[in-house]
Parts: sequence; structure tokens; C-alpha cells
Amino acid sequence: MSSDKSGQAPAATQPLQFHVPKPASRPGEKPDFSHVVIPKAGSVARPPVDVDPKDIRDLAYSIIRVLDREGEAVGPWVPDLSQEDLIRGLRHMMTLRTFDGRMQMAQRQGKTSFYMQHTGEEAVSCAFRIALQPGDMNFPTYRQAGLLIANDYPLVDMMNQIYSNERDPMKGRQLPVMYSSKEHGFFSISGNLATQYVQAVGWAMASAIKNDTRIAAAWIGDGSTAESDFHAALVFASTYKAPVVLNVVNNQWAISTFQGIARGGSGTFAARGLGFGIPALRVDGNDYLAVYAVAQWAVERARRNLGPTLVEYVTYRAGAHSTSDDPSAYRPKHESDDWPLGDPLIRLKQHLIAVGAWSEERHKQAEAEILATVIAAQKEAESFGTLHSGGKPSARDIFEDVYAELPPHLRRQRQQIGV
Amino acid sequence: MSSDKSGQAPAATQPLQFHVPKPASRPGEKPDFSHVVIPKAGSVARPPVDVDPKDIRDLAYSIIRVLDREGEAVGPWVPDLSQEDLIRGLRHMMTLRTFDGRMQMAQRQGKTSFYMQHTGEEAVSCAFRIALQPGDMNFPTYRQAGLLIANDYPLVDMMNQIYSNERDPMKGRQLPVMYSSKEHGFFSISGNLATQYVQAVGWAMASAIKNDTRIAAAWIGDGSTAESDFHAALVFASTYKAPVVLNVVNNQWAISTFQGIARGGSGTFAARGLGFGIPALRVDGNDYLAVYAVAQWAVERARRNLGPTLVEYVTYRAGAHSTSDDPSAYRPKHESDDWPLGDPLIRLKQHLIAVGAWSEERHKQAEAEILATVIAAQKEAESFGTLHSGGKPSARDIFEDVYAELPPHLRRQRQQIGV
Amino acid sequence: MARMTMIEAIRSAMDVSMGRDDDVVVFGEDVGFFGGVFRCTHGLQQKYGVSRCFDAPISEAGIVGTAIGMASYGLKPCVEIQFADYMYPAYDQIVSEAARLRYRSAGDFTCPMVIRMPTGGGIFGGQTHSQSPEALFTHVSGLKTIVPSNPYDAKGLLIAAIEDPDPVIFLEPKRLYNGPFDGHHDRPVTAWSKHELAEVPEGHYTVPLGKAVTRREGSAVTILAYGTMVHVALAAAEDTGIDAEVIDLRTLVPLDLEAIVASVQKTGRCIVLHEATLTSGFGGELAALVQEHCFYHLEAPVMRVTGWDTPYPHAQEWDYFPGPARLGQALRDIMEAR
Amino acid sequence: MARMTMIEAIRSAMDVSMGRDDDVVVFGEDVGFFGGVFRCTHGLQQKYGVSRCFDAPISEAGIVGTAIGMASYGLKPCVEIQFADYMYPAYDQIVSEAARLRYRSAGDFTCPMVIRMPTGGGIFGGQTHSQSPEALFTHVSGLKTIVPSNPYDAKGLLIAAIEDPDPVIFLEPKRLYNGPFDGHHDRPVTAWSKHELAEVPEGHYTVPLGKAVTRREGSAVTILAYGTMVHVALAAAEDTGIDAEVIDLRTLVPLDLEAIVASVQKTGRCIVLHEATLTSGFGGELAALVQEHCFYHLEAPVMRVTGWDTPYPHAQEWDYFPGPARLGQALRDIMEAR
Ligand SMILES: Cc1ncc(C[n+]2csc(CCOP(=O)(O)OP(=O)(O)O)c2C)c(N)n1
Ligand SMILES: Cc1ncc(C[n+]2csc(CCOP(=O)(O)OP(=O)(O)O)c2C)c(N)n1
Ligand SMILES: [Mg+2]
Ligand SMILES: [Mg+2]
Repeated sequence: MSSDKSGQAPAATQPLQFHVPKPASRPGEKPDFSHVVIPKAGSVARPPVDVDPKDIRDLAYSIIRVLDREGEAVGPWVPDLSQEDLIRGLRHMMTLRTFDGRMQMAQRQGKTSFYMQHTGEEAVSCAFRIALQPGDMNFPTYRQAGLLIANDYPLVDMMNQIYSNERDPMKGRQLPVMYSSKEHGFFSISGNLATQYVQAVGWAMASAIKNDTRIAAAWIGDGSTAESDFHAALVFASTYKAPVVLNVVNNQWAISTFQGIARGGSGTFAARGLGFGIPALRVDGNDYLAVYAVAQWAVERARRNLGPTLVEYVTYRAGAHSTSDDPSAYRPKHESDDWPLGDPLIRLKQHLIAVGAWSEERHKQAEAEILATVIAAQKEAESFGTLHSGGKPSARDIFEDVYAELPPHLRRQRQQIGV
Repeated sequence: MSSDKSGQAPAATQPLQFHVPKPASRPGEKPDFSHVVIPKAGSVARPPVDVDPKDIRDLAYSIIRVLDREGEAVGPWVPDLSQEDLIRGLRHMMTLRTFDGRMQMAQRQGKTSFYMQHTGEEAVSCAFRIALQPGDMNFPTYRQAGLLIANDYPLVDMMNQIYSNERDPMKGRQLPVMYSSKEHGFFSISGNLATQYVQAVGWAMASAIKNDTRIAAAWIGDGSTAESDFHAALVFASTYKAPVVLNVVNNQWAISTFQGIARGGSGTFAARGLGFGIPALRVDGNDYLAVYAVAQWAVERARRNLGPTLVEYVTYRAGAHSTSDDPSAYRPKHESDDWPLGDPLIRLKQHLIAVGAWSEERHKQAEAEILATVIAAQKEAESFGTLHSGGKPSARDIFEDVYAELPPHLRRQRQQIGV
Repeated sequence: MARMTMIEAIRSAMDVSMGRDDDVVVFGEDVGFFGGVFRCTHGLQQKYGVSRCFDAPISEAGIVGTAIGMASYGLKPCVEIQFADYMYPAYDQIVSEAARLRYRSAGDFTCPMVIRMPTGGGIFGGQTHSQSPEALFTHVSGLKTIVPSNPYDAKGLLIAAIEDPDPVIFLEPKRLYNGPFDGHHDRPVTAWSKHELAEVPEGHYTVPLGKAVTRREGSAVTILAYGTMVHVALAAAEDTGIDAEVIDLRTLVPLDLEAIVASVQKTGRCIVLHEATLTSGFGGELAALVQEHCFYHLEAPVMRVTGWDTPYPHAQEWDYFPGPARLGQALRDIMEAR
Repeated sequence: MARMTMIEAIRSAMDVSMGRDDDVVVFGEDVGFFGGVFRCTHGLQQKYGVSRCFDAPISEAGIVGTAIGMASYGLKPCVEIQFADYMYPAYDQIVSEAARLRYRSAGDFTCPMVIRMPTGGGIFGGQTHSQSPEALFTHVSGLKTIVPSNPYDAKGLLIAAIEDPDPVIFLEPKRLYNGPFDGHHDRPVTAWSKHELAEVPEGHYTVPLGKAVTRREGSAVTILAYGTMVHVALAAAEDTGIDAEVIDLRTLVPLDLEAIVASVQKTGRCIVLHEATLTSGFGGELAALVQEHCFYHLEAPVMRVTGWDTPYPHAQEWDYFPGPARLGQALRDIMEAR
């Protein structure tokens, strides 16, 4: 190896060390969120939507916030939402939380195999949906049922899917919570992480190819940004300036794995957009008003053919990953209480009370109404069956929809099963 | 769809437009490199290797250059290379270019099936190799044979591989130029783009896990950065602070596709590193001194356990993509003459002449010597056979090395072929 | 009617489809301005504009992933993977997404798209330009898999694939692009212009998916083949003088089992031929089906003549390729069986 | 000797291997601090440190890609893919890289590594937590593919796999993790503690790759099975009273063809059983081999009992799963044949 230029870069005498990032605290330790730097509400500037991405790189390292500690909406990002809009938003979030509670319980009762909650993250999908127009298409993960609820998708159809009963729109084929509704701008959820992110970009490209006006929204979790399809999505979105909003829901955890494992040395997930010249914003995901404001900004950019925007929602997965998971094995039990951005429902409720549009009483009343609505839907759904009892999708449904038409080999197989 | 917040973001009346990036010029048009902004040699600062990546984001958008128009080495990046080192470097590059010429011709003569040249990019691999230590490992693409030549790997072995002859170290199995030499820190080339990029990170992680002092270097082309493995490499390198140099050779073209299709809106490929908190430098890839200086900086970072560095080499693929390609179909015929960073051989030669270490005469003499050396190697290699004549690897070699030991089914198959 | 090469026929299929239906879009690596490294899309960008035919980044996952999004929007993408050997980065999108979208959404979303890719050896492409990965698609429910053996079929099948409501994998034996090839690599190259199946109508027509065709009638033994191997089978029948019936499967899934069974029940013997590696190749499925459905008619075990269970070597290409010599030996062996 | 569950046996295999060889490293999604979603790596990080057992980003391509780099360096990575259904993003690295590194570099670089992944249904996992993709590995030369059916084999095979000089795919039937399962889903769950093959030595031992084992001797018909299906086969033999010989293949590639042929030549009948989809499944290969090597001994066509050619449905899981009823019917049918 005579050609190695020796003398110049002397062989290190220090051995290398392997570095594995660690979360700030583990079970038994005090929760510690001191690394989450939280700017004051109202302190981040709001650029025009046609800003040069180069000029707003700092937005990828900050957090856009609207609601302050007192529940007041402050700063340039205060959105144009009426009190009525906000009350409706609060009700969407309350519905989602109530729905989660009931379905979580239904799973424990053996009425279905599996469930995934949204606790603590309700604002993200509920507020985002409001920024869209009819015809726009979401490519969601399993933790954005708020997109359906805020679009008035029937609760009972969601439950029918969860129960895999005879009215299940997915005919028993899909795991619970893997909804699909083209009509409601909600793409079929894939159990495979990140795959739909790049599909959203393709859908948006198609809309541009057809000189349509509809836009797409892609969804992904913090952990899943490590998947390769995230990269493909950013490459294609950047190259073809696709009319798509690229959402990253950073709820701090990916099952047992803290966000530092996916994020590495970049500080934030929004920063990933910078390498592609894609404007990247970080927003307080537990602030309904801020989420809506940023969503609306990004949606407008897409609609005006200005290309993609990457949005990181800073939030916290307050519950378990799914009904198969117990977070007390990997994070401090009450970590969620210490989450510095609070609870999105409580924060919006406080804001509405602060502006005189809501009261503890009306809130209690709304809670009761919503619970009644959810329970009624649940009763109706259960009348069509649950996973292990009552009405069921047919065994015939195993063979349908593999192709548009049943091919001979599937016909033979269906005959074998005698259906 | 009653919940869509209408009124706020009025449906665009303008239809979307599909955007497909285009190169500055196509065949028949005048070459145009006005978009390549070239800073003055010596103008970019040289930070300490333990700099906070945040503080050098601008380096991802500039070009580090050492040799100015007069061939003088200027500025903070002037490396500590002796005239002897530089003459050796020049000879490496001349050898590579001569080698390319002969092998290109051999392919035309039907002595092999395929060949890929390095014309215009010789400085990148030749100078980089010199910054490494024995034991370090490159994970190259097919356009870094300079790593072998600058490490004194025998030319005749390279040719044996290209000819798939009886002395082919790869036993006839690999396409020409798909070399492998562990001894020379040169990982087996994969025909599949980008796959080796993340493997380099894994090798580097292994070195850190074992508290070794060896580092890895990953190689990829501009076009191939679009591949998903590029992302996986950056994620893992960033998270585990792997001791690896992540090289991107931006030679402006990926077969017929100009770099804008892979790069999209980011301006540079180096910028990709920013989203990961990985220090990212751009360097004049046709400037032997600058390449060495930046390589040495990045290698030192890795060696000192400071983690990965991304380096974009700005260069130009002056020849065809491969012997299967004819660039006149997709770019102006003489585009390469207009390439503003010149020819790496000529630039180093001029520098050496400028500092009085070289002359036209010595250059001619070196050319003649090198040609003689390459021809001698070629004669020797051809004495062991070429693809369609003379000595050949055995048909037995088809079945060896699929596994360490020949399993029964391959033994049966080998028997069938009667070898 | 023009004589076309396979490349021209494939190009014509896309041209005709794009002309008839604005929703057909074509993209892939080097596919736009340049027209593809095998020139299959040459001229389409000029004719239909950059929004209908364009260059893609080198990201097979991105190409197929965005195409799925487009298909779910309502377009009919026909994308090119530069070599089948490079489809693996897209495999997740193909298997987990394209193939299952209709099923998992109960028809709410569908994925009408075609993924074209050159396959097979015979051009000294080495291990990464020679693969035949059809078995990796035939195992995946929800996909249809096609391998044409001549220009006429290539065009008709490709148009049918583009018009199909489901994702179709369209495998193009690259050794057939410019001429029929029977495996006699030491003989002069022949051109399509001399072949009757190069008579290709300029306009629209389809060859239905799921239908095999008999290329040579025979009574002694049935050879099941597709793509390049159809020509090898015909050559081996000629070379050996054994009266083989040669069936060109054309579509692997859904398979024309009826045609296969009818032939084997007639001949009583069957050889399966493919270029892909033996173990778990599509030949395993074919042999299994044949013995299941024709057991009582078989006079000898179904034989398989295939590539070896190794990567495709560069220099030893002709030792790897299952050419007429190897098939000829198998034909003689199977006729002697019992 | 302790009774272990399959999870404990797998964990013990890694523990023993890590204890004996510093070059063995273990990583994957949720594998480090938490110990894996199925707890197979529980305690290993605590025992061997974060450099030997650690959490990986959610990037199967990155996990396998870095593991290949580590293996080429000289380590012996044993990585986990959380579910086999999620191996597709890593498929390119497995097929194009791990499987071919030794070959293409003529032994200059090698890739000793193990990729573990849970497979199969039976836990209401739906289409993305139930797949059995073994045929996608058996078709790839350069890979070895293993499916254990019990704790004793799981540990011995996993240690052998880790010590093997080549890449090994280690498929873990997740329905067997906590107890044997014969497909009678309506009967009470049983635990490994009652099963003799749960007797697992604490220390080092290996079960050799490439060797099948007869789980039940019989004279009427041979059932070829692996993983969960071994238990289904035993149950069906019991249920029907048909004297089936049950062969547990354990290793699919390299296959113990000798054991298979010996059994089928004895019984004259053969049923191949697997949970994966039928078309181009590994059963096709097995049926093809059996008819090739035992043709003159066969009294009936080789039958295949498998999952349907559809994705694995959630609610209709037991209509999909090829349980003892479906196998029992096949057993009766094959005994009646001819
Ligand atoms: C390709 C793939 N790999 C692994 C999994 C298993 N898995 C399901 S959810 C999950 C964690 C995802 O975390 P994140 O993206 O942060 O989303 P969150 O659950 O926090 O909303 C994992 C690893 C999967 N579903 N798909
Ligand atoms: C996975 C994969 N996809 C496609 C190809 C075909 N291919 C070979 S080289 C090449 C262009 C690569 O361009 P770039 O990365 O810029 O490298 P360069 O040739 O310019 O050095 C392509 C598309 C391949 N080899 N592998
Ligand atoms: Mg998360
Ligand atoms: Mg290039």
C-alpha cells in the first residue's frame, strides 16, 4: 500500500467508539423533556406562501405556536377560524378520544383483535382535515382517524371495519383501523409503513399532469421517516414540484424506540426537507389553531402550484403504541404528564373558555352528547356482529377483489372451500 | 363533505401544471453552464474538523477550490502535499486515462463485452485514495478505478478481470470493471446502484463496534442518490455517528439523464446531508489538490470519531456512460469542452509546471512511459486470454462460491454439465 | 402491415395506447428525452409531451410508488424498470401495494398499471443484466405476469395489459428485442424482418391475457416455454427430430391450464423450460400442476430444463443458458424414459 | 435441562452465540432496550451492552444493508425483521447483495449473517402480519432458508445458522412462539412446557442445516411440512387415522432430498403442506422434485395443501389457514386415488 499518503493524516491512536443514541429517561427515571426547546407562542414569523425556501430554513428548527399558556391565540399564525369552527374542531377531537376509549375497551372485551389509539395527537389530523377541500386526497397512517371524523365519515362504518362484521366496508380482510374511503379523501391504509408516502406524491403528480386543482397530503410517523420510501417521496416531490403536503407526525416514539434513533443528528425531522429545497415547517401539534394555520399555508402552496411543503407536527403519543403494547417497559410511567406541549383537547377547550365561547358546563354536556353518539354507533355496529360473534363477512370474500375478475385458479380454489 | 373549512382557502381557479426539469441545453444547442456558480479558488474557509455541523451549512452550497486559473494553489485548503506526491498523483491520473483508452479500444475490438471510462473524473478517486490509510475500506461504484490504480493494484489483474480470462480474479463471473480487492481496500462492486452505500456505513459501524481505527468510504453517483439506499445510509450514519466518508460524485449526468432529475429543488447534492446534521462539503472534483484536501478533512473527522461527512465532487463525465452509450443523442456534442472546471490532468500538470516541478517535456516522457507500461500489462493479460478467445475460466466456476461449500443440488447440477 | 422488431412493437403498443387514452402515462429511467436504453419509448415524449412521457430519478421504488399513486388517482401508468435485475428496490411497492390495493380496500381503490422490464440473458450482461425473476411475481396474488415471445404478441399483450384494470408485470426477453433467438449462439444472428410473427398491425389490437398458444403441434412430448425459450424449444424439436408440441404460455398468471393439460394428456410427456434458476422457479409450479392434472396420462416424470441455481455468470454465459443442446438431451432422455 | 418456549429457545441461541463469539451482534427494530416486540432479544442488551445489541431505525433496507457491511468487515450480525411481511424493503439487499457477495467477489468478501423474521398466521394479524414468504428466498441462489417447528430445533438451528459462513434466512412461525399449534383453533391453547421438544439444553449445541427429520413414521402417505404445518400434519394423521409419515423439512435450502425420496418411495403417496399461497409456493418445487425422483413409485399425484392465492384475510383467518380439516380431506382423497 505504498501510495497511501502517510505522515499527513497519522493513524489515530484512539480507538473508535460506537455511538447509540439514548432517550433522556427510561422507566424508573424522572421524565426529562429539557431537550425539547419550545419557543414562545406567536414568536415565529409567517412568511408569504411563495417565499423562497432558502429564506425560511430556520422554520425547520423552531416550533410554530399560536395558543399561549393562558389559552390566548397570539402572533402572525393566528388563523381565520370562527368560534363555531373551533367548537366543531373541539367536538371532533372529543369524538375521536371517546371513540378511541370505546374501541380500546371493545378490544379488551374480545370484540376485535387489535386497536390503535390517538390519545394526545387528536389535533393533528382533526385540524389538518379542515384545511383541505373536497376532492383532495390523504394518504394516512393508522393514526389519523381524525381525518375521517372531521370529515363526518360515519362512526358506525369505522366500527364495522374494526369489528370485521357483516357490514365491514373492507369485508373482513383488513386489520382493525385500516380504513379506506375514497369518497372522504382517505386512501386505503397500508400495514406497511411509509409505502403510501410516495404514492401520495404520485397522486399529486397525476393531479398536476391532468391540470386538476386537487392536491394530496402524505402522512408518516417520526420512526417511519427512516424508511426508504420517505426518501423516494422527497426526491419525486422535489423534482416534479408535486402539489402535496408531506406531513411528519413526530409523537416522540415508534413503538419502544425513541425518536432519536430515526432522527439521528439532525435535530428535527423537518430538517430532512432542507436537503431537497422543500420548505419545512415545525408546528406545535397539540395546538389546534397552529396545526390548522400551518396546514392551510402548506395546502395553499400546493394549490397554487408552488410545490411540496414538509410539516413536522411536534406531539406526544400519550397512550400505548397499540393494544399489543405496554409502554411502561420502555419509558417512565408518567412521562406523558410532563410533556411540555400539554393536551390538545384541554388547550383548545381553555382557549374557547378564555374567549368566552365555551364553558365547563357546555364541555360536560358535549362530552355526554358525544359519548351517547358513540355508544349509539357502537350498539348499531355490534348489531352487525363483532369479530368472534354475530354477522361475519363471507368466506367468498377471501377470493373477491384479488383481481377485478375472478381468474380460473381462484375459481377452483373457491370451489374447494365450497363457497 | 360539510366539514371542509370553506371560504378560508378558496378553491384555486388556476389548474395545476406538471413540472419536469430540463437541462440547460440539448443536442444542437449551445452548451450552457451558466447555472454552475463557481466561487474563486481559495475563497472558501476551512473550518476545524470538530466544527459544529450547524456552523458550516454554507459549505454545502459552495465549491471548495484550491487551484486557480493560473495553476497556483491558493487559500486555506491548500493541502500539505509535496511535489513528489503531486507528480505521483499526476501519474496515477495519466495511468487511469491511458488504461481507459486502451480498454475502450479493446472492447471495440471485441476482446470484451463492455467497458466504462473515467474521463474527466480521474482526480476524484486518485486523490481520495491518497487520503486513506492501509486497512480503510472503499465501497466504490464502477467509476472509481482510480482507487485501485492509486493504490498500486496490478494493472494486469484489472485487465484480467475485464477480459474474463483464465487469470480473472473474479473467475469470469462479473461484468468487466466490477473489480474486488479486499487487500487494496476496494469492496466488490455491485452492478446494482447505491446498495453499497449503506454497506459502507455498516462496515464503519462494525469498525466502531470493535474499537478499531479503520474507517470506510462510500461512493455514489449523482443520479444514484435518488435510490433509497442512499437514504438508509444517511439515516444510519447520522444516528450511529459512523466513521465513514459519504462521497457523491456529481458528474452532471446519469446515462442520458441530467443531474436536475435526481437533485430536484435542492440546488446541490451536498445539501442532502444537512437534513441529517451531517457536515456536507462541495469540492471542485477536477482539482486534485482540493479533492485531496477535502478528503483528508473528512477522513480525519471519521478517524477522530467525529462521525460521517458528506462530500459532493463537482465534476463532469466527459465520455460516454459506457461502451453501450452514445451521448450525442442527449447532450450537445462538445459540451465537455465548455465544462467550466476544466480537465483534472491538465490542471494538475499546469500547476506542477507553474511551480517548476514539471515540464511539457517530462510530461511527454511520462505519457510514453505510462503508455508502455499499460501496453505491457495488456499484452500480458491478453496472453491469458480475452473474452472470446484464449484462456477462459472454467464452467466449474459457475458452481463454486455460491456457498462456502457446494450443496448437494449444485453438485447434481454440476454433474449434469459434466465438469 | 409492417414488419416490426420487438422494440418497435412494444413502442407501437405504448404509442397506440397513449393516442387512444390521455390517462396513459409512461416514465422511467432514461425513458423521456432519450427514449430508453433499449429505445422502447423513443419518440413518445416528442409526440405526447413531457407530461405524458418523462425521465424519472433512479429510484425504482419511487417509479413504482408514484405510479401506484397515479393509478389510484385514475391514470394508467406504464412504467419501465431499466433491467428486471433492478426491480428489487421496487419489490415492496409491487408486492405490498400494487398487488393488494384492490383487495385491501375492497375495490375502493384500484391499481391499473403496467411495469415493463427487460429480462433474460444472452447479451453477456452478467449477473445484473440477465435475470429472469418471473417466479418472484407469479407467487404474488394480485399480479398478472406476462412474457411475450415475438413482436405480434408483444404489442397485443402490452395493449391488453395497459387496458387491464389490475397491475400487470410485463417481462421483455431482451435477447429477442432485435431478432428471434433459438440459443444457437454460434450461428449468425437473425432479424425479425424475416419472421412471420413480426407482421404487426400499425393500429390497435389486443392479444388476450391468460391464453397460451401452440407454436408447434406434436405428439411425442409437450414443451412448456415462454419468451426466448419458445424459440429454443422449436430449435430443439428441429435439431432432435423429436415430434414435440411447443406451447408458448405467454401469460404465466393467470395461467392457461386447460391448454397445458390438453397437450400433455395427448403427448404423455412434458418438459418445462425456463432461463431462471431451477429451485422454486416457475417451472416447479408448472411441473406440479402437470403431474397433478395429468398424472394418469404421464409416461415419464415431468422434466425441467432451466438455468442453474447460481447467479448468471458473465464469461460462462453459454454454459448457463439452457440452450437447444441441453433441451435436446432432455428430449432424448424423456423419450427413453420407462 | 429446561423446558423453553420457542421464544426462550431463540433468545438462548443468541445468548449462547454472543457469549462465545464477540463478533456476533444483534440489532433490529425495538430489539435493543425493549427486547423485541416478541421479546426474542429481551435481556441481551443488558448482558452484552449497547454495542452488541441495539435498536435500529425503521428501515429494513438499512438493517440488512448495514449488516452486510458488518459481515464483510468480519462480524456475524444476527438481525431481526419485525415481521416477515416487512422484509420487502430489504429484499434488494438480501437478493442482490447478501446472496451474491461471495460469488461475485470469488470469495474475496463473504457475508456470514442471519436474518430472523416471524412468519405465518394464526394470530389474527391480517395481510401484513401473517405472510410466509419462504419461496421468495428459496428461489435465490446463495441463500439458505430455515423454518424450525419447535424450541429444540429453533435453538440448534439458529446457532448453526449464526455459525454458518453464508447468509441464512431464519423464519420463525410466530404461532409457535408460545406453544405448539396443530390448527385446531377451537381447542384450548397448549403450552410448550408439555412438549418433549421443548427440552432444550442451556448451553451450546447445533442442529445441522440441510437435514430433515421424520416426526412420525408411517406407511400410507408422506406429508412434507415445516414450521407450524408439522403440527397440523401430525394432528391430521391422528384425526383421520391414516398412517401418514410426517417429515419436518427444517431446512428448505439446501433441501434434504434424500430423506424425502426415501420416504415417498416407501409410501408411494405424497402431500405437500404449507401456509403460503399456492402458486409458485415452495410446494411447487417440492411436488416437482418428488414426481421427478419418485415417479415410478407414485400411486397418486402429489397433492398440495396450502394457503389460497389471495392475501391473508383478517376475519376469515381460519378459512384461509390450511388446517387439519383441509389436510384431512386431502389425506382421504389421496388414499382413494387410483
Ligand atoms: C415496513 C414496516 N416495518 C415495520 C413495521 C412494524 N411497525 C408498526 S408501527 C411501527 C412504529 C412506527 O412508528 P412511527 O412511525 O413513529 O409511528 P407511530 O406509531 O408513532 O404513530 C413499527 C415498527 C411495519 N408496520 N412496517
Ligand atoms: C438499481 C439500479 N437501477 C438502474 C441501473 C442502471 N444504471 C446503471 S448506471 C446508471 C446511471 C447512474 O448514474 P450516476 O449515479 O450519476 O453515476 P455515473 O454513471 O454518472 O457515474 C443506471 C441508471 C442500475 N445499475 N441499478
Ligand atoms: Mg411515532
Ligand atoms: Mg453521474
